[in-house]
Amino acid sequence: MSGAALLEVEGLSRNFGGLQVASDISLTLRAGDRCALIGPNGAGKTTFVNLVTGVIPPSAGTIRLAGRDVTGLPAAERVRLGLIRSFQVARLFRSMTVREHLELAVLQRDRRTFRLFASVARVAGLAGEVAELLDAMGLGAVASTAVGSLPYGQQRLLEIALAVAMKPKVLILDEPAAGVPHAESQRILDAIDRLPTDLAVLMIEHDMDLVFRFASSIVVLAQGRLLCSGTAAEIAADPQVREVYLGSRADAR
Amino acid sequence: MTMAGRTASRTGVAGAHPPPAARRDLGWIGIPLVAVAGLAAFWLLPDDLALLTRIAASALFVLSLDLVLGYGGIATLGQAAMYGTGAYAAGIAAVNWISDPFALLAVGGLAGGLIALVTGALILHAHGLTLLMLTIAVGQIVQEIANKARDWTGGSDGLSGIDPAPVLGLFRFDLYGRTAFLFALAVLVVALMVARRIVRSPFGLACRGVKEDPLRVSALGGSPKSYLVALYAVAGVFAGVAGALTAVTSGIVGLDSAGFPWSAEALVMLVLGGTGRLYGAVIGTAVFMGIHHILASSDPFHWMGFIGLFLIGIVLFLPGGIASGAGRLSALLSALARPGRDGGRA
Amino acid sequence: METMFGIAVDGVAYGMILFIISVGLSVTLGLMRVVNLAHGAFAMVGGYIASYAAQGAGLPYAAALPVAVVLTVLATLPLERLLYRRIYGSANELAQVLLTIGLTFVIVAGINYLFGPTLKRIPLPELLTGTVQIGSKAIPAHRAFVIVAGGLTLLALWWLLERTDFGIRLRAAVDDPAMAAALGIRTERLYLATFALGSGLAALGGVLGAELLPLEPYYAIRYIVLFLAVVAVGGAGSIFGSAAAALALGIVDTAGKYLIPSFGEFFFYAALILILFRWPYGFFKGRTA
Amino acid sequence: ATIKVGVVAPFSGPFALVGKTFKEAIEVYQAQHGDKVGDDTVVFIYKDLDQANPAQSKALSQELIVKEKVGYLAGYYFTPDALAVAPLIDEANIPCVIFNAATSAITEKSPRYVRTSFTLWQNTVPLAEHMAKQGIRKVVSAVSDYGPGIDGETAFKTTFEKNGGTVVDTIRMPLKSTDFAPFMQRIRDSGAEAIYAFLPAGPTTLAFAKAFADNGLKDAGIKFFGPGDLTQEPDLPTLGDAALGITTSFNYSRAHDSALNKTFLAKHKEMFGSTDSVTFSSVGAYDGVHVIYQMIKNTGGKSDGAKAVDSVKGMSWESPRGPLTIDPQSRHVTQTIYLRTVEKVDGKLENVEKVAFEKQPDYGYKVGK
Amino acid sequence: MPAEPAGALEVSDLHAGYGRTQILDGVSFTIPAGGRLALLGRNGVGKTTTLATLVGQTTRHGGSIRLGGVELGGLSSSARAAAGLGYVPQTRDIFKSLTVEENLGAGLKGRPRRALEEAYELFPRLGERRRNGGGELSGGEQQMLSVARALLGRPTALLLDEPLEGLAPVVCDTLMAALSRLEMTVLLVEQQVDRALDFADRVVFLDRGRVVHSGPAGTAKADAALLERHLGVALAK
Ligand SMILES: Nc1ncnc2c1ncn2[C@@H]1O[C@H](COP(=O)(O)OP(=O)(O)OP(=O)(O)O)[C@@H](O)[C@H]1O
Ligand SMILES: Nc1ncnc2c1ncn2[C@@H]1O[C@H](COP(=O)(O)OP(=O)(O)OP(=O)(O)O)[C@@H](O)[C@H]1O
Ligand SMILES: CC(C)C[C@H](N)C(=O)O
Ligand SMILES: [Mg+2]
Ligand SMILES: [Mg+2]
Repeated sequence: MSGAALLEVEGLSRNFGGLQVASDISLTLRAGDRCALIGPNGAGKTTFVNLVTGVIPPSAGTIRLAGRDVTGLPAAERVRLGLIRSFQVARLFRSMTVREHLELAVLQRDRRTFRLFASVARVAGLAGEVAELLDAMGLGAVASTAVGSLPYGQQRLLEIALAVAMKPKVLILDEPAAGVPHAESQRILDAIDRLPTDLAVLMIEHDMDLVFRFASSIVVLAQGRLLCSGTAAEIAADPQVREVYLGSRADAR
Repeated sequence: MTMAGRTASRTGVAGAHPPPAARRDLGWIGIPLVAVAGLAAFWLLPDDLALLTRIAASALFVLSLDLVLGYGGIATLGQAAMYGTGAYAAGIAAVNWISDPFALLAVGGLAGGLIALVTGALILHAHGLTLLMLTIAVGQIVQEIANKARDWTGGSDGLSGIDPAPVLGLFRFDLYGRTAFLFALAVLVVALMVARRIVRSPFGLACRGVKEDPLRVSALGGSPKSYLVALYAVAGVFAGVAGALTAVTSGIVGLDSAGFPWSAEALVMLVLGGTGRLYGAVIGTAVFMGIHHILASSDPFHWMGFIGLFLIGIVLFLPGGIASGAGRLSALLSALARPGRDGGRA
Repeated sequence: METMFGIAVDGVAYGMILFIISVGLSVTLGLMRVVNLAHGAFAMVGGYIASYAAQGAGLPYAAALPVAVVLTVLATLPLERLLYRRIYGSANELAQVLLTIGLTFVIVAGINYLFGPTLKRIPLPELLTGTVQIGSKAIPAHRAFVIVAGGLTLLALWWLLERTDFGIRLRAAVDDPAMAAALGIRTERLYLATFALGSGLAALGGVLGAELLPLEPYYAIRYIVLFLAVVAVGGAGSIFGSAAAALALGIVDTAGKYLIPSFGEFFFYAALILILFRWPYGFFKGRTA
Repeated sequence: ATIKVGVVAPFSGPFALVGKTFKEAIEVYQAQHGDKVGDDTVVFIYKDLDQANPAQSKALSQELIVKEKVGYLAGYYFTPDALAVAPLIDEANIPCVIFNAATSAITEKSPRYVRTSFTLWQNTVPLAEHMAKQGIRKVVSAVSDYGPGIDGETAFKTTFEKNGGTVVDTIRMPLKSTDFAPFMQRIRDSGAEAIYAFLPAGPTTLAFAKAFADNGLKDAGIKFFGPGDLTQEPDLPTLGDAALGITTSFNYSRAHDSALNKTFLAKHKEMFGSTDSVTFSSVGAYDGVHVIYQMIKNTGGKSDGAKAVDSVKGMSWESPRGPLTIDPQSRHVTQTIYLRTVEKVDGKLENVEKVAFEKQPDYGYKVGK
Repeated sequence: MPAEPAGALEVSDLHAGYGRTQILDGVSFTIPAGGRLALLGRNGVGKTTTLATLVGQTTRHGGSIRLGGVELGGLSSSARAAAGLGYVPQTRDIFKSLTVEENLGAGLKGRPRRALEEAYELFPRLGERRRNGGGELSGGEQQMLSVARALLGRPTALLLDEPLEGLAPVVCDTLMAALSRLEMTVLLVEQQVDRALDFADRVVFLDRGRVVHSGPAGTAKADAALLERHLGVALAK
């Protein structure tokens, strides 16, 4: 792990009522990292993402993005600084087309959304960039389809495309392949592979197959705490991880 | 071994060609159509210009509501606060200082936009019923202010004595309402053009995003509330101009112009016409006020029952509003031919 | 001190009446997700039936009240089958608004046609006409009666929705009707029952509140904003929320009238804005009880 | 030829009762006097204006003039609706006979207005003088917080204090109030001997009168005065015993004891089955039609508004409510104002006339706002 | 749980879809009482549609569904549930505004409240979160809740649509073991093909709304070519 530290999480904690869903989690992602976050159901993975991205406030801990403390910043502000996530269940604007999604993402990134009287069609440079993104994700054919009527797999691809369009520094993917046809989950991995190498990616997945193919390092979360971390092989061999998470699938692969 | 991919298709037919999303808002042809229809009405119904003028001005008001509701998803029953503010501002300006109709519209628009900006910033964090109630409350307060400020507004007696100068210094507002109607129609057409421009702008796109999923917009780095406040203010300008237009063409402003019933009526007209289309506002207003007028003059006592039946009928047979009529009609016909389904999912 | 006491007593009395009329709306809006703007119309129908039963048919108050509730329920049930059933679900909010406004217009016109535009009343029995002394304040016996009736309604509803299987099944059916049906819950009957509950409560409120909100054809439209305010402040679907909201608004309104009568309207709506600012989802965030 | 009269009034909605009384009174008048004046047939066209909405009022009136070609406008329940037509009637030179709208200033806005109803000043001034004469010294005024209410308050305060009384508190109540208990407490606390109350006829008067009785003010001996809107006849059965003893001043009571009134009521009963709806707005319209008939007669059916209005200035006649004169200056009707108390007559509540103040003009003309 | 073996499920010539679109094109299969059938196929071939048709959530154009000899075709969704069908939908369909306990309560079908303990025994995680709102649960917890809710109603025939999605591997073990202990008719749709085939005694492959193969699960598991043909994946072990 050589790149610059992009995301530094330190002592992150949070509880819901009596339940400690995150306790004292520390984690560093460096440029070029491909990290997987796994753990039992209800371990707090999604919550961790929500904390880091600022959807819910932590009760303790700090979050630094490229060296800057963002703990108190609102979610949208973090996004502008390059901390981007995808959602566990695709969260898209159902009646808008694929192209409109990407246009919005790019316009938003460039802070050009408060132009009231310009036509979207004539914003300089927009059409070209959107076309590139469509191409890269293989979504060109469905560019003017309303997202609500897209097959689920393509919706997931669009999720990723949106994240990419934002030019992230740190990209967090929450079960990106959940509900995606098998053939297309490879497409998602491909898309991730093509991302610039200087950005850090954190992926949450229960599909061990995908995890092992993607991750250079794995972090295991259980009951809101970091259980252990290591390479894929180390994790697969860890008896504790076998017990709380992998079960009979420990020997998978 | 490789594990079988866990997969799930929730929607959509993989491989099949899905239909391209229909652009629902006003195409370029819509605006000339409104203009032509307006001129045709001018020609064909020369005795009904008073009504037609009211329809044009009200359509502008309903259009402002479509901007917030149809494009921003802001459910409001207080849009008349902006309309009334615009009307009173223009009225007060006309009685005291200026008489040029265009200047009066500008005053009204400015006032409507300002009040929307201020109140919008205050209430737009809320959603659903809460927001609805807040908009009602704002409307009631504005109306109450108008009632209290009798020296300026005439209170419940109304603000009368608005006598605007001839349009462009040439066309007097006459008894027959010709100038008034053409003036109102022109303002409506221009407003439609501006509105169409706005909903197709980057800003309009962002607002549609907020309407569908504000959280997703903030995940893209946008601030949903600031879009909504801006949209609310823009719509406030439209509503203010509509109020000023009514003040200019009718020469009087009453407390009703800021009242809850007027807000509610606008909502009814918009839903009737169809939301999120711009032209739905025009159609809904024309149909509702037209039908109201016909029913009320043929039976001034019981028209309410008939208009009620009409509204119920629309919901049952044209759910989506009149503007969705053509599409709905064919769907309805095919539904009639469809075999019955068993079981639940309604 | 004296004033404070007066505000409290009058406010509570007014609030309880608001509660009785509004809680039915909270039930339909919160539990069935139907923006039933015809709620006021149902209350009015109940009131008119009671008025007719008492004055036209000469029934005593104690009989006219249940008769009105039952008849209103019977009269509105067909509407559930014919109209409301088609527009359940929060995707249909605007259609609901349009449909229930249309329905309100029809009912208003119908009542106007049948009973004319004059005020109607429901004569009170001897027992409810005097005053009851509370400390130094006398409150009308009828109000005391309404307060008691409101309290009982509150408890009964809480028990029904929170403590019985009916409550759980109902809320499940609202949340996801198809899944509820797949679990064996008979959703259509549940909706019918809840709708009946809502309009029964409306009628009850219409009758009990008739002294304060007098019956006339426009009743249906005149007071709906007030009812909506109570539901919004209480949190739709929340029984205790409605009660708390009705009392709070009742007291606020009363205080405004005592202290600064000529700004009463301001005071009420300004307070409403402040409350909703502090509790954007109402006192009891969309939960029952 | 046919002469059309356009009547703009609420025929539906919360004030539908007003439209109903207008229409019934017009029909009674036509049944009694025929629908012909000379060779001309008089036809009434009704336009519904369900709530105060001046812009709509103007549009409807304009339509009546332009499309229906009416020779006369009439009706108008609300002040702003009446005010809205001033520019129209001037431009079209058409008379406008107001059947109700009660703000004094209206007739100042156009020389073509004639009013056959009343104003708040007209009702209040004699009442205030009477109260002062009765030796009442401390009074609270409680009015609905809108134009007419404030007119009433001003008229009362000015007159009553001029006559040596004190108004200890002036309460302006939100127009939409339904719960009046708090105001009652305030009135009680003020230590007043009597109240002057004005609320527009309608649902809130019921709650007000009830609150007055229920909160023990009646039993405490506080006297209740006000203009007669509060005890309009159609509401009396609903007000019930709470209304007993309320003293009001008004230009008409259904119980008015005169031959003309009896024939009017008889005809009404014959045509509509009952006289339950007959009230002040009935005679406002009835006498308004009379004035219109006179104008048609005087102008020989020619359409000339200014002339028609001139021709009825100073006109006097006997109406079911008593003797009337159109004041040449204000074009408002000078009439007898009666002091009435609600009493049971043959088991039915009526406003029973006690005192008559004759020849009362509109004291508000060119006075207050 | 001594389930009454009245649960033979016979499906014949089922045609169904959404509105006018037809998805199922003559699906037939039979599961004897207490039998276990795996229904497999690629994405979008109509597995979910089959289950949804059995519980009455789609438009049925033709064919019959018999449970224990009783025809279900004309019945409403709730009547089918009363007749003994239990359903775990792919989308979980948790009642978000109800607590965990209330969600389970909605599935009780009139059984006494203490039966809830059965669910907490199977998934202790749910017991810990019993007072939480359904919408607050994590993805996997929702899946557990959905399964437990269906089991509480003691169906004679249980329809499971991808019950393992989103569950940690170790929880998958628990669940499959628990299902194996049940004595009821089970129709299982699952993408973890190896687990599904281990569990089932027979398998049916679906393609574009038709049954393209049916046979014993054990044989299918061993037949790599068959799996490759119908699922596009190889199940190497
Ligand atoms: N708003 C909330 N209120 C109370 N508890 C919550 C809330 N949100 C999450 N939880 C609880 O916190 C725990 C962690 O949830 P989280 O969604 O982070 O799990 P996860 O690791 O993503 O699990 P899965 O793999 O099942 O998706 C769960 O037990 C959940 O019930
Ligand atoms: N509500 C719906 N309306 C219209 N078509 C639908 C609907 N739901 C599913 N479909 C279509 O029906 C077909 C069969 O879908 P189904 O969900 O039954 O597939 P599946 O075999 O369960 O797939 P998966 O493995 O992804 O769950 C697909 O082409 C799908 O797009
Ligand atoms: C007292 C009322 C009859 C007055 C009437 N509403 C008006 O505005 O003039
Ligand atoms: Mg998760
Ligand atoms: Mg499926």
